[in-house]
Amino acid sequence: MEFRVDRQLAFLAVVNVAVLVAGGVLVGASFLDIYNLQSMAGQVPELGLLALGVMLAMISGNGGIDLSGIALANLSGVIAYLVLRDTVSPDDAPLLFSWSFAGIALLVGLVGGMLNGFLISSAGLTPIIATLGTQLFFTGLAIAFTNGSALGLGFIEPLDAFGNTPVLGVPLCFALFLLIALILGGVLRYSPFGLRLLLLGNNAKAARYAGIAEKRILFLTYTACGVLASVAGIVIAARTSSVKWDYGNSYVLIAILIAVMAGVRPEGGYGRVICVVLSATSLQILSSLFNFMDISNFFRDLAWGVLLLVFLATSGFDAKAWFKALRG
Amino acid sequence: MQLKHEAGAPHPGGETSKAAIPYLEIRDVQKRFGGVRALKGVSFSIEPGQIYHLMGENGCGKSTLIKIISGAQPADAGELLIDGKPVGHLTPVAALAAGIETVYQDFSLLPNLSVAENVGLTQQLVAASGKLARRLDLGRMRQTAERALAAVNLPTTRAFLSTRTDELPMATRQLIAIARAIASDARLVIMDEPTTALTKHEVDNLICIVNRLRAKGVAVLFVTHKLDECKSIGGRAVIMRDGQKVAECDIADHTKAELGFWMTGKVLDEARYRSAPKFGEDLLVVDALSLKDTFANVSFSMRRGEIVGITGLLDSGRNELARAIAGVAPADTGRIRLNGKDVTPRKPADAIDAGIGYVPEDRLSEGLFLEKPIEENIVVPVLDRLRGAFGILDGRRSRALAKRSVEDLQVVTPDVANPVQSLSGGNQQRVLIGRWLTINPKLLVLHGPTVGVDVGSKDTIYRIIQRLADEGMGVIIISDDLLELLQNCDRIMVMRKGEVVETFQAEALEEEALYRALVEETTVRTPQ
Amino acid sequence: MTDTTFNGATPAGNDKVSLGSAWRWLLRHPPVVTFALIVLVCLVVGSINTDFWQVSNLFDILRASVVRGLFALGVLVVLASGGIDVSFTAIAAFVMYTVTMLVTNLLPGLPMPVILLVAAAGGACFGALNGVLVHALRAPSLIVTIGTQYVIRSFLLTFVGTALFMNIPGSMEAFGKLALFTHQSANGSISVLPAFVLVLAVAAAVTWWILERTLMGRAVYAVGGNPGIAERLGFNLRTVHIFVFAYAGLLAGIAGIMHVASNRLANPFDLAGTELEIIAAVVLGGARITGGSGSVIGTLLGVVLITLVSNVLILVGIPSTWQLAIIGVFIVFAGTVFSLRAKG
Amino acid sequence: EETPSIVTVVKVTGENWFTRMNEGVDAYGKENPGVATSQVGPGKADAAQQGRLIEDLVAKKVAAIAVVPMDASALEGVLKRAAQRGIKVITHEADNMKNTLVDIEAFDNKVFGARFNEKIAECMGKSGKWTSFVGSLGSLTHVQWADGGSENAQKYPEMELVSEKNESFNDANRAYEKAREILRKYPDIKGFQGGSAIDVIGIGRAVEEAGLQDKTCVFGIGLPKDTGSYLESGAVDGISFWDPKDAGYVMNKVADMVLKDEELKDGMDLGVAGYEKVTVKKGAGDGVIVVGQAWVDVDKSNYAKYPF
Ligand SMILES: Nc1ncnc2c1ncn2[C@@H]1O[C@H](COP(=O)(O)OP(=O)(O)OP(=O)(O)O)[C@@H](O)[C@H]1O
Ligand SMILES: Nc1ncnc2c1ncn2[C@@H]1O[C@H](COP(=O)(O)OP(=O)(O)OP(=O)(O)O)[C@@H](O)[C@H]1O
Ligand SMILES: [Mg+2]
Ligand SMILES: [Mg+2]
Repeated sequence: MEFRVDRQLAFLAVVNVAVLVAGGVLVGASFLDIYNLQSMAGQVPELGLLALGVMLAMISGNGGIDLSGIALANLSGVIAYLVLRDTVSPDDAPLLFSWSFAGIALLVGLVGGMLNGFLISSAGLTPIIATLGTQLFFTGLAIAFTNGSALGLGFIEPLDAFGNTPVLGVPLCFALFLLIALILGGVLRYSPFGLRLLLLGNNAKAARYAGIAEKRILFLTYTACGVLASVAGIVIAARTSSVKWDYGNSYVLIAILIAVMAGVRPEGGYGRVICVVLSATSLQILSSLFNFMDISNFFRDLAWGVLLLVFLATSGFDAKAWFKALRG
Repeated sequence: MQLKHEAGAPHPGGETSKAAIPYLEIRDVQKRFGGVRALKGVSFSIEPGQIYHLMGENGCGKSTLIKIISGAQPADAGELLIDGKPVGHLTPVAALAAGIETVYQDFSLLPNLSVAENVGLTQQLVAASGKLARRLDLGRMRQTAERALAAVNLPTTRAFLSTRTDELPMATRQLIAIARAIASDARLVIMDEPTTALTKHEVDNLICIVNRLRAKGVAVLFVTHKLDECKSIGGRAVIMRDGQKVAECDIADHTKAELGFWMTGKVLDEARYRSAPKFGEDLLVVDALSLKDTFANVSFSMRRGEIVGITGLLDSGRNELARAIAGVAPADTGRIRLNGKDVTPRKPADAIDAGIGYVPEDRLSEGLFLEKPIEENIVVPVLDRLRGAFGILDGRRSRALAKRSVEDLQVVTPDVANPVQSLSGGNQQRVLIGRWLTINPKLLVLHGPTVGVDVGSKDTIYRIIQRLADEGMGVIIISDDLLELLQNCDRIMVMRKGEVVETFQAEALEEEALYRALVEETTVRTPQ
Repeated sequence: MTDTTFNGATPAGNDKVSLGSAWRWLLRHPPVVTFALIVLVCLVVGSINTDFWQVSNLFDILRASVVRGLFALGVLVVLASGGIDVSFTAIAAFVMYTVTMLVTNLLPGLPMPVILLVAAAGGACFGALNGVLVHALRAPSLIVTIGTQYVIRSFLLTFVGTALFMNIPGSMEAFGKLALFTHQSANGSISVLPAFVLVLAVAAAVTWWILERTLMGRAVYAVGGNPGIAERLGFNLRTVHIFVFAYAGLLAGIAGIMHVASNRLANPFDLAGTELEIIAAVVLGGARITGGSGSVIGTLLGVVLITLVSNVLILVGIPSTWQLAIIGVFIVFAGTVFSLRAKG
Repeated sequence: EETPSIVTVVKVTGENWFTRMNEGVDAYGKENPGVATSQVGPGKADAAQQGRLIEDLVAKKVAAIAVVPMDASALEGVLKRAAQRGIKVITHEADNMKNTLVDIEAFDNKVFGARFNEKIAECMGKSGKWTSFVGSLGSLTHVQWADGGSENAQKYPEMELVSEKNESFNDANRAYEKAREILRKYPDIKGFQGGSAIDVIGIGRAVEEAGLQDKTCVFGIGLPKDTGSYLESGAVDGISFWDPKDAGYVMNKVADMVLKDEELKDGMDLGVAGYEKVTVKKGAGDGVIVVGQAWVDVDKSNYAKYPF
């Protein structure tokens, strides 16, 4: 089970480099300076984590998808802040505040993910319906708890450092994202759980017949999606110093875009973490490039849509066979 | 006996080609799926009012041929002529419009539509020549449905007409599919194994229907494995082997042995694989196992080293019984004891923990992870045992285990990292058996172990089964293939309507007797 | 013979009216669950605040159901065929903005029926594009329509315009104001039932007729039930795919015009983000997200339920901030009930 | 040396309000070749997208950023980093913002709110029920206007504030539905104070449909062209606004001054109507707040004079 470089991976790596080079040529050296690289890296985790969640859900098959990710991310931040607002003073004990913030947010993510997992694995809801319902529910709770307004955290040193400060040149939140990706990749590849999840997504019936505990795996998978969402929630809170119910309301779709671009199969059974990471970074670099070039944001969305359709069209496309045919 | 009739050679059984133009003529039709040449150039003609039996081993291309005739799949090469005129690319609607009606092997009923719609809709679709922007004539649809249902002795009440078909039992669905085929003015009715789900009585009724159709000048094309049934219906036999037509003859003129020879290219070796069984202590005790609406009060026991066969019609409960023993669809009541311990499984994992391996009926949809490596397909039940440091999978051990399994079962593959879909049917089946051998099972349940597997592979698989039994494993074989049961088992249980009605000692049992027990309405002998 | 087979035909076979069979009947008729929920909400709200039983309230719910209802009927047809569409709001926004702009700038006197026709045709074209893509790319329609949603909306905003459009054509404004029924309450305030609710009524009737009385309708359900078998039986999958998405697009185009006419302004940013709520309404009405089922009446009830929940909370003193959470709970509840149906 | 660039970041691209603001931004750039001015904004009113946009501007290292925040608190972090990178940060409509050098307010928001209320009070005869709308509770200025209004209303004991600060989420249709709910719950309501620029449009429509043009008093912020038909019918009685073009111009002017290290003095003249004599006071953070008197009142008689 050694590291494989497949077509998708090679392609995404090329795209990353190509966009970086294009940036260097079109914008100038400032696009490639360390500050911008760090700035772009810092922006990746929020979406990257949500996309990892979408990937897990998609891998599990049966139309798996998690529409509730960003809603749960926001809810985690909101609840963590509301709980701590009156109990821990961020000015007196910033470190305690930050850690408890993260802890509570993770707990909310865990519970939210377990709710999704329960609905899908035991109550037997289709993932779309379950996560659609919980998306509205989580968002609704966040609105209800905050009356719809943003809550400012103020400047909390450790949290802010986590969101924005590079350590050894790498933004902490990006490092965390990479660490999580690494662990997730390892779990998918080298653990019985991961292998079972991939097999389950490939053929649910065969998996059940082979003794794979379908319910348990689905439950754990969606729970993991919830936890990933709450980590995204922590990153968001750290980077914006605030929590709000509708932060990133366009993220649901972009996370799906990242996953599909990464070659995750929407029908289940296949997906690679490294591809999702590269897909997220290439999208971020492209997005930053557009911003540097003052290209309208509407146009950027247009590009995303076209990109998604193009990836769908070419994913079934077999380059090798094509070349073979070309050569005769 | 030597092979007399090569492909393309003039068929036996005398003259059939008359001066008249046949209704349907198939000329040199070819079809390939990836690397498989399913049809290698098949020609024959269908005359009005004639009955044909398309015969051949699993995978020889029968279903593919009828899919091409009915427009469900295009041929790669060759020609179809209807009334002497070439029809070019035949779509399902065009085939229906030309009077070709098909009863598919899987019935092809729309699960969420009503009985009336399933029976009466196609006629309207054909009348509109496939155009969908047409009004639906509800009255006519009902009339059509009522008439067709009455012809197959199904009720025509309003309640029944409006039932969804996925709420009906198998036999009823089969009859509905037949009703649909005869609902409109067909000129050729194709039936792909229409009797597997039917009782003797219903089969007799079907034969009446077929005779009526024939009298009206309608041609009927059966696809079937049941030689006795074919003989009792009569008509012409079209025999295929390995994608080619090898013979065509009047079915009455030839013995079963001859037909069998043409189908397999070998003298049918009916010799038993089973010899000198050595039974050990008691292994399995099934005690009053019941599942609502499917089977009731099934009890039997077997010993180590014993091979037990179970057979019955499609909804006799044999499939569900197998699934209950494997924990896939647990029974409501009753007990299963293995080595004296109660192991009644609630889910497949329970059965696996107890040492029961289950090779399911449909290897593609229930057994294999087609795009995944052979290795993963084999080691899946023992992943937990392959953990190394930090709970990480030990790749080397896993690979070694898969390789050993592949060698042991003679799976032909260069690398266990290849996806299992790169294997042929017989090899895929051996991978599945290999999967269960990794858990060192005490009991192996094989559900249709050689469906879609050719003769050579069958032989290998049978030898493996015998070896496993000799090593002290208990084996249960659930199968339609009576010969397979007779060749391999020590005992054969026949199920009807959810009950085990007879149990035979396989040794010296006649296939004829077994067949009669299978389709008989009532029990004549008491179980042994 | 007939008798024996018939016994086999009804496996459950117990005709006694028990709690179990009532439950089963309920599960087979999902709109009943929806209707029960509506009645429940009405009774609870009405008993807490008698103001609920006002004609004006009824009018408001009907008025607010129109655009949602039109969307939902389109979604129903797509869901019934086994697909899913999230691009209809983008189509509606595109059509409503472009048509309003074109009519104002080029043909200010265009009568309303022609405007509706143009909008319907435009929406149908976009929808057909969806259908072609879904069929050709053989990818899940959810993901395809996410793509087209992005393309359509951002094309609108990049190349057509972004500014709020206040001066809508006279014919549209007049149509929006046209009253079907006017009610004067005791305190003198007037409530109006706008005539455009008739558009929803007509659309519902037409959709019902297509689904229940044409071959296309049966084809939609057939494809939703099992596309492989439907194709084998002679139903043309491509025709069905293109039809369902085009029909959803057509209704979306009309819904866009209704939105403008009733709001008296065309805002290209409008309607975005409401698609999941609409899908939720259809699912609440008993359509399975996996296809092959769903009814017009159920869909309308689902729309009414969602509208009701978003309109009446203030009357019972629940802050409207709880609206979304409550809809979410309803969906999870309905989803659970319907998944029981699938199992039982 | 390159000309320093001042980038104005708005809440969302394409809305009439910010399109008008763009005119001011461009105008300043044209008049002052020494700086390059431009305006950007997210395609969707999403605080996350606005934050990302600014993030990239900081990486790009523009000279100055002038922001109209979607959600002030969500931008504190990124604007702090901008400052650390030596970028001058100017804000508008965010007087609680900490990480800004200068926040520009067209006027004192409390006073502005009180002015609305005064007009409503006069119109409704200083008695009866009234309510207020805000775009969202997160929009600081909207909340300040609503609060300014309610403080002013305390002068009139007969006036009763009901169901205050309804959120329209900057959506005319939401505002309409909220207004209908309120009309239903309080059929005798007389006054509406709008917060976001489209609130009066929605309220006006609800009032018109209920036939209550003459029985209600609707005042609020709004743009003349958008609100025209409702002013005409009397459903909306008056609107006030500050010209976003001037605000855009002033933001860039102040940014330019900061870049040139010029001092911002109390009472100075920024050369635009309404900002001739600005007040400079201390802000929430280290920066200052510059306040003008740039409001414009409009009613049925004079709305046609304004082309936007
Ligand atoms: N869709 C397909 N893709 C790839 N191979 C196929 C496909 N359909 C059939 N085949 C292959 O074509 C060959 C002929 O299959 P076919 O189904 O016609 O056999 P059959 O004679 O009907 O067998 P059975 O008695 O088992 O029904 C087999 O090798 C089968 O595996
Ligand atoms: N239903 C199917 N779908 C896809 N591929 C199939 C299918 N059936 C067979 N194949 C492919 O066709 C090839 C040949 O299959 P086939 O079953 O005819 O082999 P075979 O020569 O009969 O081998 P064996 O003796 O092992 O049964 C295999 O590579 C297999 O992957
Ligand atoms: Mg077959
Ligand atoms: Mg084979």
